[in-house]
Amino acid sequence: MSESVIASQRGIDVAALQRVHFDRDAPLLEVDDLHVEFHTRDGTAKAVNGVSFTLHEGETLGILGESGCGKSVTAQAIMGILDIPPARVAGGKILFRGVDLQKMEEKTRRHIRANKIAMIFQDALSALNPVFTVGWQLGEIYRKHTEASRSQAKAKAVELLDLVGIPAAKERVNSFPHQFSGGMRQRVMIAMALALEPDIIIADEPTTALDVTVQAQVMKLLSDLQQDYRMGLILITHDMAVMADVADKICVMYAGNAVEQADVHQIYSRPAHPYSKGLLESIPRVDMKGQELAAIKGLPPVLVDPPPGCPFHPRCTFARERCQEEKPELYDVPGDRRSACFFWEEVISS
Amino acid sequence: MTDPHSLEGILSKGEPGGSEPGPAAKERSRSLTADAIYELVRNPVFWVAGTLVVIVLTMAVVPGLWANQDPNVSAECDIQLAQRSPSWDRPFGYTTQGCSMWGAVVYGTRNSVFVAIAGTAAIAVIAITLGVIAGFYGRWIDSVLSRITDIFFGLPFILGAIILLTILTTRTVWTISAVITVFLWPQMTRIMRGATIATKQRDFVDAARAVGASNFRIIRKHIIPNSLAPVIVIGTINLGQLIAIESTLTFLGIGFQPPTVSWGLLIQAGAGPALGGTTHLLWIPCAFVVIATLSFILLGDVLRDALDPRMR
Amino acid sequence: MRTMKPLRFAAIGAAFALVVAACGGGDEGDGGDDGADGGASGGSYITHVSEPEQLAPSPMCYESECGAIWSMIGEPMVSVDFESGELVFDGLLESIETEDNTVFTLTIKDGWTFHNGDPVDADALIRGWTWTQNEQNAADTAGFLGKLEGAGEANPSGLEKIDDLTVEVALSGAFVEFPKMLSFRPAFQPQAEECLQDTEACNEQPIGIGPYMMDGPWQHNQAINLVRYEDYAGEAPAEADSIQFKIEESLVNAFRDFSAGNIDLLRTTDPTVYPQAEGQYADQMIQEDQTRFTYMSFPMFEDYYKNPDLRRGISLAIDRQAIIDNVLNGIYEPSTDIVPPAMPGSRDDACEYCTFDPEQAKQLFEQGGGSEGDELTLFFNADAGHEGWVEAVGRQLAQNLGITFKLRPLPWDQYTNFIEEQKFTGPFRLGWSIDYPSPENFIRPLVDSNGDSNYGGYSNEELDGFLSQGDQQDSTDGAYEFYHQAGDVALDEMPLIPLWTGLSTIIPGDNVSNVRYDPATDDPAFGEVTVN
Amino acid sequence: MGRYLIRRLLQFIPVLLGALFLLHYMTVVGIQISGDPVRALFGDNPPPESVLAAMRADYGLDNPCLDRRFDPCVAMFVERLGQYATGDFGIDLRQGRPITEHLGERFPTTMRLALIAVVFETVLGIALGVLAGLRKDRFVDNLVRASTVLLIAFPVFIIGTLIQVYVGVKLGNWIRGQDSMPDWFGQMFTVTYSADYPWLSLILPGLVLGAFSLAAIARLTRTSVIENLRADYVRTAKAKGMPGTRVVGVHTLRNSLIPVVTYIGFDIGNLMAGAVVTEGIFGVPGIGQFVFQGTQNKDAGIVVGTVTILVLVYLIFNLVVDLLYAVLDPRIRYD
Repeated sequence: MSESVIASQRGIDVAALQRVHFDRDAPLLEVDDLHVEFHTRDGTAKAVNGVSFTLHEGETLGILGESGCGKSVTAQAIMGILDIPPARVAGGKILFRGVDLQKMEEKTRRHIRANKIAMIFQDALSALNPVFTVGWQLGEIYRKHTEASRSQAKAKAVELLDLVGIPAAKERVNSFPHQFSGGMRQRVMIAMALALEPDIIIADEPTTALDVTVQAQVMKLLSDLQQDYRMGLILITHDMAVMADVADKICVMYAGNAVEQADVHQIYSRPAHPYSKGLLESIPRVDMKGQELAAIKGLPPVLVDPPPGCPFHPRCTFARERCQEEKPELYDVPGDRRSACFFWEEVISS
Repeated sequence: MTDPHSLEGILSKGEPGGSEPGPAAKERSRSLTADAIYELVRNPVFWVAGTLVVIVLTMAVVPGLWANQDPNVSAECDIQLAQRSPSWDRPFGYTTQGCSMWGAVVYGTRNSVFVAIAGTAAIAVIAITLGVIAGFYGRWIDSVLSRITDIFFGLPFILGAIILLTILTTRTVWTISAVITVFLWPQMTRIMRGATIATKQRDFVDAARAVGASNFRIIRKHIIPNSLAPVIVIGTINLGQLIAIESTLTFLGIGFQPPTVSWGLLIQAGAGPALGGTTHLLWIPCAFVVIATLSFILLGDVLRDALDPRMR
Repeated sequence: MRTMKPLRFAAIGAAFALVVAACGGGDEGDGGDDGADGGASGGSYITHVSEPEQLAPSPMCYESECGAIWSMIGEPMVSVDFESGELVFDGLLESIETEDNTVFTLTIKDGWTFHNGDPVDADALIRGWTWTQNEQNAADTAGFLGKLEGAGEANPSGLEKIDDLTVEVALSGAFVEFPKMLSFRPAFQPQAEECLQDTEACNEQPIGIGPYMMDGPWQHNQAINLVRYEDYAGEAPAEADSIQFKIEESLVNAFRDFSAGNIDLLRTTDPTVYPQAEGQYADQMIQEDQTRFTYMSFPMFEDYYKNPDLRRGISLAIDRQAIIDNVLNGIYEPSTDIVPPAMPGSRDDACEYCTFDPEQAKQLFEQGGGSEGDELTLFFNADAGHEGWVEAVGRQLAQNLGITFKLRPLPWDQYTNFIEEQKFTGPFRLGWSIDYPSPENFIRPLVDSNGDSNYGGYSNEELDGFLSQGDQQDSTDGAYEFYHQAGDVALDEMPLIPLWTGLSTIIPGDNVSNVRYDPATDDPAFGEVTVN
Repeated sequence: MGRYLIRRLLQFIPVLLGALFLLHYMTVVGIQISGDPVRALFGDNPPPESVLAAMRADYGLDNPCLDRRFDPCVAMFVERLGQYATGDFGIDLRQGRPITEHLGERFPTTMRLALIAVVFETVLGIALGVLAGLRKDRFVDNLVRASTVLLIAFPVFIIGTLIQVYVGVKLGNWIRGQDSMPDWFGQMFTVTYSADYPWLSLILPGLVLGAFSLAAIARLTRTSVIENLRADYVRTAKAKGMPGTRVVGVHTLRNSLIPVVTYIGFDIGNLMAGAVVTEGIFGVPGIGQFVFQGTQNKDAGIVVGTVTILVLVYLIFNLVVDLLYAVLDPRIRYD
């Protein structure tokens, strides 16, 4: 149980957010040098190791990486829902409209969630509480963040379900999560995130568990709504294809580090980091039919005990001696992009 | 989940899903067994409980190692010393029959522990057999076996045991173990069935089937080894509980009978005098039952913690 | 679990019957007058019973709990002085006359009434006895009228009404102790017509003739309340205005309730709490020899036990006093006779082989065919608190004779089955308690060739002869002479080992006095108790 | 829900019949092996055979199948079922009163005892479990875990006997000896049941009876809370900005209590078994003691009748619990 949760206050404090002075001109979200550590029996794992990025209104930021690379931990750190302990934000800033969320009181920050930043989880079946109806779970947001009554909350829930395209919303509002299909459930999750019309939605692998056709529908719904509400969207996924469709800019993460940040077109056409390159090459392509797929060899490192130097070097085809001794910083690469590789030029040109 | 130690709930819920915490990668790199051993050797409770279990077991097998006065030999007892309180040269005092209390509890270990081991073993064999058959073959076999399990589950243990044990004229370790088995097999069978169903759905079973392995081979090579962990854990805890159950039955007068030496009999004999003030007749055998039960339960508990990564 | 069970239930199991007789000669005086002329001291007190099996009709009562109730709501025909062994006509009967000890003429005192107002006359007596002995009624005490001529039939020929207050009773053979037998209350009560017409209703609220009557129906598992019967015509004392018999689940409970002041008179102290009781109430406790004893019988149908020397050896190997002191809380006395010391006609030193002499024991044991390493199995009925001492006996046999032993506790129903089918393969425990105050009552049933309770299968013509000669004497003293000779044969041959006799453990509370142990009922004399 | 209900009821019937038959068979074999219970009632002085035969007929024990060892006596079973259906559970052999009448007298006492035990184990058990679960691996958690394991290792009869000796006698006598203490206070530490204090004198036995389940519930709640705290939907609730108390009190606890409620329901079986021991030790005139006395006295009427009713109660309770489970957990309901 997170200490913060226990320590937090009860009751509705709707006015809490009005007392915070948000800077309308500041970017929607700025993450600056974020460090998150996990304390485990085997030692301290650096799950997020100096990640920075900025998100503007109406923009979609994609965070790309294999499982265990720190994508979800970054998202949870932004939401402030990490399990503390074992997790701990070891450093860095998370600024929402110029306000440092870390310094905010928990009872205020609680209202940031859902009101300003909402999150969509990957497996809607387990992310929805199995013992309450979806209407109840949607309505709860209104009841606890506004002073809506039960019946008002329920009416709102029906509206929301309607909005995300669930047929017969009036009846379905009384159903339990397990009575929905996977796609419908994910729509419920999206509805939940949209409830209070937040400024930012963080979607953590929102379509991983779905069929390809449903995947497309859900992604379309998400990006349409984003356009309508002009929200910022952080899309976390390991799926390069989904990313290519939706994202404006991409942050590639590897072993807790941001290894490349760039515009979506740049990454897909000319990756500046061997890892991004590897990811791209492992996508099967029709025009390369008959050739062997280039999988990245090896496994991601153990976070408690990362290799010295560049964390990617044991798997890297470009690795030299230097990579084993020195950890590359994020180098600015022409075209407003960054790469954490000593030999980024070589990578781009290869 | 009728049993506090039941792993049913834990097992039937599948793999931990959802989040991807940092250290996950590390866990993958170590096998479950190695991990469990690593966990165990670093747990002081394991060493304490393990040592006690070893002591209890040696008392059961070679009581002569621990005490030199065997209450089964009448010449070792002197009725004139009956109920004597603990003193310097006899720190555990004397029993109601004038035997050394220490000798009596040490020599009484065998019966209690034997019933526990025999009962647990029999329960395990039945549970593995029926649980695997029901879980693996499913369909009507499962339905029939499950209903039979339910029927036995429908008789509360003590009530059933009371009826059955009063029928039996002679109550030996064998008959008592048998009665315990008759009423306690359903719980572990259910667990085994659940574990089998969970294992059956795993990929390696499909793989084995795909390469043409026979059902028997799949059960032997895949299902049983992969479902055994809960049986080991619950078996260990059961050992402790059966010690408690044996002494309860004996205390109720439907377990062992004198002149057999057993903890339950010592407690039964001591309960009355203890009300009158001769308390060592009560608390010494009670302490033995509790310590033995506790050490098996604790051992099972740490085993479970070690074998079940989800509880870490 | 011992504490759960009313200890007294064991009495049924152990074939303990109760004899109920009013107090003997010396005690009848003042108390009796008080009861008769209403000079009672008044007040009320609470004592306890376990839930009885059944209360009425009284012939169904052959256990201690309903016996306690009948000791107050019933009336004995006659009673017996325990000192002299003589009949005392302080009960319902005016006189008993006989010439041949076969036909007896009974005369009832005039003026007696049942608690419902009906007169007690010859019809009532015949009605009661007929019911008792009628096989169809399955009365637990039917055996007491087994010697009646035509016993078992609906209308036995042995009962004849002479006039309103006179009955002639004919037995199938001479029996000098028959009048004493009449002191046993439940079997011989006259019965009200109302009771026999609806025995179920009567069971809920029995109709007696004694100094106390039921105060409302039997409150199952709670209480049985008695109140003094104002039209009582007898002499038995009834000091208190009312007595409540609180129904206790166990004797341990009763003791707890007594300690907490909820009970005024504790009838018996449970052995398990005895040490505590002794510490707290040593001064108050009334400890008198009880009219019962415990013995181990040999299976004479087993070859191994046929040699008397072996049996003598086994008896001599038991240190009775050590077991009493260390296992039985010291509330017993070693037996010196086959008849308990409180009984008329008992003797202090009749039993030669009841002492402890390990050397002679071993010698006789081996002389009788036993040898070291033999395995003896001791049988006893389980769950009646016998485990401890039987094991101690076994251990002493093992120590002193070099044998090994096994214990076979059996539930009572299996025990009776073993008894009937003679399945015992080793010594088995039994107890016997008084039905009526005659030594014959302890000898004939246990060791006569045809004894009802001669479960060992012992048979000795000489002994049988002494008994029947005794029966035919016309005086008590004359009869005792032969009964003693019969006892001597038994004590020499040792078909059973007399072990010990219990002591009563009555504890009167602070607010009652005048409490006395009555050997005839094996209970306090409830009517004499005065409330302070 | 409807289909679930019907399926559950259909499963209930064979289980019920099976359990009743098992019970019947055990008692029948008991009579076949150890002999006639009617005969045993009379001890040493058997009445004539004609009387015994009449009694056997009265109690339905005259069936010749009772003479054949291990004969299941199916006809007798069918006859018995018919009697059960009319509410006739037989009579005891000693007093000849209907078993139902006995139980009617004893039921309130056992009910009070069980109620005290259930309230005690539930309230304290859940509280301790939640506390330990929330403070996993902290001092409170370790304390709760250690003490519950210890409690589980204590058989009920040992706790009962020890408490009777040390609390009931030693402490209780001291308290009762204090003039300043009111009488009712001393009754809370009573050694045996007292009809004058039908609740107070059951507190100590009730605590003893509930001790094992208290430990079990605390551990079950703890495990369940820990498991649910890391469930995805708890994270969702946090992401929805729910206050911590609500995350724990509504989202976590509601789910965590499903197995606990189930356990408490099934625990009725434990309580009945435990009552045999507890009521025995503390002399509580309840149903448990009745069963045990019946066994000791070899009163087949009591044992068969009472245990049958208890098994019925237990099975019906299980059914209710299963249905309750469906109410609590919608995933089951709509399967």
